[in-house]
Amino acid sequence: MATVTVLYFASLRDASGVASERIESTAADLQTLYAELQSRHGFALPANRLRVAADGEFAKWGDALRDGGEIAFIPPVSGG
Amino acid sequence: MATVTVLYFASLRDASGVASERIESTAADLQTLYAELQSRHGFALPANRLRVAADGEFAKWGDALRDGGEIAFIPPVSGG
Amino acid sequence: MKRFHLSEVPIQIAPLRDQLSHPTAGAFASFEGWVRDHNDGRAVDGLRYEAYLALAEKEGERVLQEAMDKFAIVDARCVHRIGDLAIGDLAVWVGVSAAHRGAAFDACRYIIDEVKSRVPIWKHERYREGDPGWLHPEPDTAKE
Amino acid sequence: MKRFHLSEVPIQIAPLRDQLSHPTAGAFASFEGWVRDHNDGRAVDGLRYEAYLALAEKEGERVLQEAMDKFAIVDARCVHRIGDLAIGDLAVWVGVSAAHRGAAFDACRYIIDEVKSRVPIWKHERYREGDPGWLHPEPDTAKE
Repeated sequence: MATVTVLYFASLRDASGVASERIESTAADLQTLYAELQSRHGFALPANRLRVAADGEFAKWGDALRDGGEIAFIPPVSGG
Repeated sequence: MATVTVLYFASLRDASGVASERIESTAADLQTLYAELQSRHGFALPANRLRVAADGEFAKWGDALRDGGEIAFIPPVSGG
Repeated sequence: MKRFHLSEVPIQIAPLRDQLSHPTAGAFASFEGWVRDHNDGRAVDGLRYEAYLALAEKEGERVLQEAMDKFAIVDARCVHRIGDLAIGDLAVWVGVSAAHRGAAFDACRYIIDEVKSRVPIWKHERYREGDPGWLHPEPDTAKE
Repeated sequence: MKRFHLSEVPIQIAPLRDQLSHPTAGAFASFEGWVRDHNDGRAVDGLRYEAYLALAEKEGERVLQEAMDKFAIVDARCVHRIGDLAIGDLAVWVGVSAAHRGAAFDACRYIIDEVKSRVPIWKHERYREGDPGWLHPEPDTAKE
């Protein structure tokens, strides 16, 4: 069981209704965590269209959750 | 016999010592005119490194001299 | 030194450009992204950019450093607006100075391409008709 | 409308850029040629540009019109200085607006390449040591 802060941006924030939330999860990795949150919030974007970041740096979907860590799911970007 | 005004730019002006001059010439074409002037002024640039203009437009080396016309020999350009 | 910045206020071009001048720099290439009045055939009234600030600044800085390493340039800067923008506003500015123009153009193009494809910034468009929305382009449609 | 100009006074960039703004233009690419302090390994103190005015304006205008015809751009401008310039001075400015950035970059590059290779303008450099001279580059060395 890990407690993490999850940040939501753009359409993920609109769907979740919050900019961030604290989550307790037993997910083995970030991929599984996204699947849980996608199911809870009804995110339209599949994981393969996102990137994931942990503690302010890009991370791998197979990375484990760090207790107290900060996770961000990065939807396709549209700057410029 | 045609009377033309010849314009000199850049290194051709330095070599001729004038910005323009009126020339009477029996040259059959612009190529021959350049050969005459190159011989007179000691221009270092061969005709194949120049372009030629007549009356404010690019011309062909084989064009005849127009009496009263304005001829310019265009050394390799170096703007920008 | 920071070469990439996010700005909540209008971008001032002249001081950015002046930072790139150098006696050995003979060429300067720049790119500006302006807010258009249409996108994908829909009339746009205005838009908003949002960023994941901490990561956007790191990733933007990496893009600029890559450009410094890959191309024979003297220096480069990029500033991206966040917040609310109107039609015609400057959304992003890229400037590159170099001894020769080939490297300046290539690096400028590299920077805007990479910033648009990698830096976590999102555009929210308000349309003249219909609901506003976030743009999450497919990789092969992110061409403008 | 004239899109190419020769200028005997310092080029003012902001009004040129503003002429190119348009609600459909989302991309703007520009190029500036700055006077460098060296050329071909020689220290340069300053330089002078001279043009065959009548033909330079016609040929410059043709280059800009070609860019308008070849690329999907909204508008374009080019101004080239003539007269005496010091190190760091702006020698030439090119600006292009377009719906998308690819065309803006390509047209900007086309314009500066063609202006440098075709428009009758000549550069006279004063060196820190030795005699000043006109630059008459070989075709395959005219790359900067």
